[in-house]
Amino acid sequence: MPNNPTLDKNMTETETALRREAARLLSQGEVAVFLGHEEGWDGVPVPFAASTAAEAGRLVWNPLSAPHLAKYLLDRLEGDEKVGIVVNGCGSLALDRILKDRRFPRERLHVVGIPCSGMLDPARVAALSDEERERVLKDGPVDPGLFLDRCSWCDVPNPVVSDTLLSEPLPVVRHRPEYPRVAELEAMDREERAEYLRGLYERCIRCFACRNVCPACNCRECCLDQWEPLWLGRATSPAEQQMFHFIRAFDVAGRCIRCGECERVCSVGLPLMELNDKFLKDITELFGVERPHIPADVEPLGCFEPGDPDLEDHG
Amino acid sequence: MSEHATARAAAAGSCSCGETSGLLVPEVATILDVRNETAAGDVKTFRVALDDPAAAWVHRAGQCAMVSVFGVGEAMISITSSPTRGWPLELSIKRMGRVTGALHDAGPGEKIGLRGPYGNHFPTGDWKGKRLVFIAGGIGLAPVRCLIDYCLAHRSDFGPVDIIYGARSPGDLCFKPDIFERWPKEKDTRVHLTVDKGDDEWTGPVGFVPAFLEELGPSPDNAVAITCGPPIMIKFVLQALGRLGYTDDQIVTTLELKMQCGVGKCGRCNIGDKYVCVDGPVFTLSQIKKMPNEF
Amino acid sequence: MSTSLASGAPTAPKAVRLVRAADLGRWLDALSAGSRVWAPQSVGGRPRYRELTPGREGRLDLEAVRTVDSPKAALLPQTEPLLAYRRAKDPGTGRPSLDLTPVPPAEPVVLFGVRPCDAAAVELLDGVFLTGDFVDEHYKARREKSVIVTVACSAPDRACFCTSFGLSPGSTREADVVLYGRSGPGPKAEPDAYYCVAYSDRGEALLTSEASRSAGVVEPPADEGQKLEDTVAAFRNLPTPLAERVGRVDVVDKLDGLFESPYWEKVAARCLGCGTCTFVCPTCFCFGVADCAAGGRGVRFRYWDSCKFPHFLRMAGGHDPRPHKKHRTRQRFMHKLNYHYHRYGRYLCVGCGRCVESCPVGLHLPQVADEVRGLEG
Amino acid sequence: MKRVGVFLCWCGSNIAATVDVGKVAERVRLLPGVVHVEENKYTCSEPGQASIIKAIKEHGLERVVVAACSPRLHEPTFRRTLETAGLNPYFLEMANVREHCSWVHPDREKATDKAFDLVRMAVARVLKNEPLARGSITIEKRALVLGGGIAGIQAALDIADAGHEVILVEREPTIGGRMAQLDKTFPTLDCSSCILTPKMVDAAKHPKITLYTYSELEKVEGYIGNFHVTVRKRARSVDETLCTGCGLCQTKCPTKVPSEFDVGTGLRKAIYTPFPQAVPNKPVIDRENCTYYKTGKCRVCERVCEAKAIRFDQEDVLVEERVGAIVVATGFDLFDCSVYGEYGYGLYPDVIDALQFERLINASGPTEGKIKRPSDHEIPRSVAFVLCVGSRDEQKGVSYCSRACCMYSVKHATQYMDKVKDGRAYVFYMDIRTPGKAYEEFYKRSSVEYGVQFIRGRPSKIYQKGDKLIVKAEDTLLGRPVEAEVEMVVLAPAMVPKRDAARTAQTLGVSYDGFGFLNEAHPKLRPVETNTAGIYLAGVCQGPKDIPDTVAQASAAGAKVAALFSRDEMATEPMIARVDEALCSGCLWCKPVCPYKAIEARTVTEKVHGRTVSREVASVNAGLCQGCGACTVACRDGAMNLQGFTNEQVITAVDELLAGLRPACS
Repeated sequence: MPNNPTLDKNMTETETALRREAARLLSQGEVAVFLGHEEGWDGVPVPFAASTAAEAGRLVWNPLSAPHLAKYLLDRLEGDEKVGIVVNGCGSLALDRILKDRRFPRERLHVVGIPCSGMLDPARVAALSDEERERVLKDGPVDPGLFLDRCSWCDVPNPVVSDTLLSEPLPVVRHRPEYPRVAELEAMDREERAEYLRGLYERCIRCFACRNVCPACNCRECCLDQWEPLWLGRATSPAEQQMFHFIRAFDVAGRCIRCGECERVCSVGLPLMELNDKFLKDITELFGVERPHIPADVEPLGCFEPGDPDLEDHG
Repeated sequence: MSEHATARAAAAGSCSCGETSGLLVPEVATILDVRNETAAGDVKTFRVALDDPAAAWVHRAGQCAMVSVFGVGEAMISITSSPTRGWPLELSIKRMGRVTGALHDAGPGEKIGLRGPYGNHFPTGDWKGKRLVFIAGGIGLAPVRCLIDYCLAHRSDFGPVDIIYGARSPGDLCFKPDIFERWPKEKDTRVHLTVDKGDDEWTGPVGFVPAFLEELGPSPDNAVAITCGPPIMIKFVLQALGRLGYTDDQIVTTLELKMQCGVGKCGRCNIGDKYVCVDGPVFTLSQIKKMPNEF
Repeated sequence: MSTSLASGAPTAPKAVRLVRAADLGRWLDALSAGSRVWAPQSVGGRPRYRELTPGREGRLDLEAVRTVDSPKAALLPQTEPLLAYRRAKDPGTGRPSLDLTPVPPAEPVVLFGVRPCDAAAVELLDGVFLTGDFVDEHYKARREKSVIVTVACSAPDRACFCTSFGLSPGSTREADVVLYGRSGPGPKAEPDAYYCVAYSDRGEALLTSEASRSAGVVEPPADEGQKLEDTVAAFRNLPTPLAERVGRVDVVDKLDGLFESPYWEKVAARCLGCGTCTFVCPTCFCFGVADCAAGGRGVRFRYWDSCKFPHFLRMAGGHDPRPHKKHRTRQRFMHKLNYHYHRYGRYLCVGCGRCVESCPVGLHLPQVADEVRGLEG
Repeated sequence: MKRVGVFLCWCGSNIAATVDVGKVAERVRLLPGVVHVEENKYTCSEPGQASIIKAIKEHGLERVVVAACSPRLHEPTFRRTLETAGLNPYFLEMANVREHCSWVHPDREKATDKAFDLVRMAVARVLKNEPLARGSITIEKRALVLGGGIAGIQAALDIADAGHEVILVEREPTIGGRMAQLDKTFPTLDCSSCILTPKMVDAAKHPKITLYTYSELEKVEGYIGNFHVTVRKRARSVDETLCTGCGLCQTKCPTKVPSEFDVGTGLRKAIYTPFPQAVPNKPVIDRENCTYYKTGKCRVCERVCEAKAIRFDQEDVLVEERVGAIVVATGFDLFDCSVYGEYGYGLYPDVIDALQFERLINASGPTEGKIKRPSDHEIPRSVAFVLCVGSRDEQKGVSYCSRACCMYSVKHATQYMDKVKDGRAYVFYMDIRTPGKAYEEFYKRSSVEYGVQFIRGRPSKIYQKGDKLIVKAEDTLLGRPVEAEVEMVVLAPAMVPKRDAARTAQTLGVSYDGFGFLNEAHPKLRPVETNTAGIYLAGVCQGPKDIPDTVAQASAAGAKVAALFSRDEMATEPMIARVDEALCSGCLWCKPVCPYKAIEARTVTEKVHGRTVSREVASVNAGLCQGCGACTVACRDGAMNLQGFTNEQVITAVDELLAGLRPACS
């Protein structure tokens, strides 16, 4: 059952409230820095760390505030100052991922939450004509195809982690995720799939943007950067790139929040979520987890259960 | 173009095979023997010779060579034998990472790669008649040893020589035959040794190099101080030299950064607009003070 | 090869030809017979600059304003073998031996459909690899066997700012041949034919070759001399949208005093720390050297590295002069706008706009160049 | 490069017949690092080992590769060899060119190539081996035996007789277990309780054995030599120290309920001892059925008890004990025969199961040993014994054979024929399995001397017709349908694990199979050990078996414990997980995946750019870790390494195998 994302009509008010709240937190010294978005050069919001109440005035919240911010917390591991951060529903899943992986102390956070009914894909909006873009951003109506992919399956409109909520929580309609692209992948025979994946990852330029944006890729030192052992050869080749993406898919398996940020940042447009979706689907089918992208206290791939599917024959 | 680069370019040009013999392609060399320098075995001196003697080059004091362990990688190593001794070269290497680890595991007879010499050299030409104060700590003596031997080989060009050297423990002192036997016998040359922590047999001074240096108090008059060692030691040695009255131009040290090409191409070892591999590793303190603090 | 660092002024054409857009495919086929040919192609829905390989996915896309990746890979491959080695043992004595095999000689390559900014970037790469005490023979061998055929930009887009660095959509720097759309620049220009102008001997040889001639690269009508000149001038005088905002970039002196500026904290706070900007950049040249080895044999190769990666400068003992993202971000912009200028007299940027377009978080050089102007320091 | 010696074993003709060992040697000689290669007919032999020692000394070998059989067999042998020669024993790698090569490949040329591949992988790997040192842990010389059936009693007695303290924990009010319910034992037909009760008394009286009956295992922490167990002593509602076991309370108690001990064939009181020879002979109050606990009134037992031992307010007590070893002897349940609706179990009163039959023919049972059928207490003139009810039936039951049913059913038929001289006994069977000493003879006698009739065929239906039961089956030997009219049917149910066996296994941290039987460490070579060091198995909890096998296994487990306790300390295996704290990001995903609960968080303090900071990292308890490697897989940082199987070693071996296949290498 697909979701029907819409644009929140009160975003301007929310933005004002966000600026006010961030300014308050900063001026009262509750946080030393506030992670949000500011307007980038082309009008699209970009990540921004406000450290004064005046800078809080630069914060924006609009239909293009897509980039998640939780990953930036890892830049602030050193030190003990408190950090403010704004999250919507899916942004809070990214934050929750970092918290559940014990990569940032909750007590150093002040989380400002914003219920969210949908966000537009900046790249898709950028591709519109100027007039069309203007119209969409002013008052819609908006073609559902302009929303971020993740909005189409999102059933977490309200932040799962927050200290302050800037607007009323939205009604939640739960639905079972679907993975149409996995079905295509599974429909291929082995050779087809091998050839498909080889051709796919051959296009990768190994910039690591997917890894760096991924909230589940939060290791102290990425194994792909390690030299001993050399998990990933430094030479570019279709085989190495495949290893790169397979390793990454395995390392986030069971922890992927299905935000699709990896695809959004991929400059060569690789459908990187295909492998992640495959794992999500498998987790659903093997472990009966209906919403495998929601970080949970006990993750199916993160525990030992004698009843695990792979243990059936061995005990 | 400097002379050695010309020589290399000529060598490359003389290749009649029509194939590319690149700048980054080393010569094959053989480890002749390996000497343990420290009690802990973490520093070893390798004597190496090129398999093709015709490819031999002449280095100058302070220059480095890129040493390859095939299958592992390359590391920039300062040449510790004086140019006046020619080949085979000596390379003193501390076990630090993959390449140095593999070198430590290699024994006599094994094949390695060697290319160089790289970097600038100590400006010995400017030191005629001057008093030389060498200050080194631990493995930091390796590049300085090359210079000391060069200067001692041209003894009459320079004034009195003081060698101030320290290590964590007596067992960590490198080049023992030099510091205990050879250098003290040289004319107008004094070797001052100290260790951070003594042992039952150690009767010499105990203390850190910077304090030891200040205690010795070599006069800055017509002197040059050359220092090399761990960054923290250098930091305090520079302060001590300042207190002793040395000007920034009188202080020379070497810098070390991660390098991949050694020839100013790979874009790695820059400090501001200087590349340590071609503009260094030897810098005066006044030069360093003009560079961004990023080393 | 022109390696002159002062090749600012357009040189006189050595040959002029005309090719119909419909004949481009034929021409490329003809060129492929004698050389490897790289060209902009659409791959997986994105414009990429890659080698034309029969049977491989991708079709020629001469009108994409910019390819995701720059043509630098044709001259400085992302992975380039430097040597092959083989360890062996004398079966009799057991003595180890080692054979080094040089890499095979470079093959001729035509860089087709290069944008003028990217061709100008080659000049910067030449500066690094071909000047100074050391000449990089691997690069040189490739460079010497390359012919660069640029295509003048008819519709620079919102990320284009080559004019900020004194270049232009019709720049001829390092171009052996320039293709100018016969209909001149314009947002909807889909030229039916291109003027092909050779600016070097190599370009002339390419244009006048039998292969080109037989593929439809012909003498232009005699009466189009003036039209050609006007067209060339129109391309040369075409403004670039982002440069309108940034203006001429000349910040080297300003940056001299900004190494310790808190501004870099702000920049770093947005940076993801990925290497996208460095990998898509036509002028970023940093590389690493590594061995790939097993079973007593292997290959030493160089590979693109990025100053944005945490391991770039970390030493074996763990010491890292640039331990934080702040240091690494500063290094990249300082390198491009200050250090390189001091060392080579050039900014290390040609305004291609790739960092503008590819940076996942909108952190790019023109914005930084603009912002540093207003900083105290 | 380290100096490697390679020793290629022929294993007689096991390897040499298929692998051209000489050719492998020739090629191995040229591998980097290899300075010595030699072939041996039997490398594991005394001369073979001596030649390794000699070569280590003569050639200054620093690493050794032995290409021979499975490391399961001789790795310890060759490690000792290296140790004798003064090398770290973990500088050894074995290439399994027998099980992995010569035994499974027919083609000599290809097998030779593969053997070389295996050896060169081992050579590449051994160069990355690091010296490992065994640790040592102290051993608490007390054992916990879980379950007071014959297995638990035997193990407890053996360990106690070896001089070590034993805590014997039994869930029921008495020890004795299943064997106490049985009448006679095959094939000798001696009285079950006659041979069991002396052992029960021995166990109770043994100065080294502490008995906790009516008790359950609550929690297990720690590791071999150092387990910390918590036992819940359930409230008996009777002060055991005061109770004299006079039995008056049981006589006077007004509440009767079906007896579990008699499998429902008889009744017991709400305050009861399960059977007269119970140990301890002290009753418990079944609070679920006791009138006082249900209504607050009655207290008859309290009134009649002269010893004043009744304690209605007694509560469960948690007892904590430190033990060095645990023997699990938790026994089994019987398959629920009502699953076979067509047999009418539970529907027809005269269709009973074998354990009920044991109670019927037992002199101390509800019928005092007279075989009376439940419906009308008449002696059945004919009885059908149906085998494999649940066993060997993948559709409705379990796939395995329960091993004892053939023999006890033959025993039942014999006993029946002995008691009912003119009776008829039919045994419906699939196969009669008698693989024990004197079993086949016993079986023969049942038909020859007692006239038991054996019909090969699994009954398809049992139904009542008047006061008779009709058993329909196909006689598969004669290939025709048969119908037997009988007056009682005895079903032989499959032995199945205790219904809470999985929970027990989880509490203990041992693995179990798909049925719930606990897994032994190796089916042949380590049959009484589990994969969790210090935990041993005895009896049917590990798999169906009869009394002789159970007792044998119990004594084996006892011997294992005694051997463990013969030392004050034991060496720990160094091939366990190790955390690279520099890489560990402290996510602790490794912790919940560890089946042995060996991972905990630990705070480290370190200097980062001049500041002192604290952070959490994973930490492996060397005593608990069994080296299974689950954590190394869960660790995405690559911080968790299994020593002896480090990521680097494994990748090196794979790289070696794929040498030349990595595109950049070619």
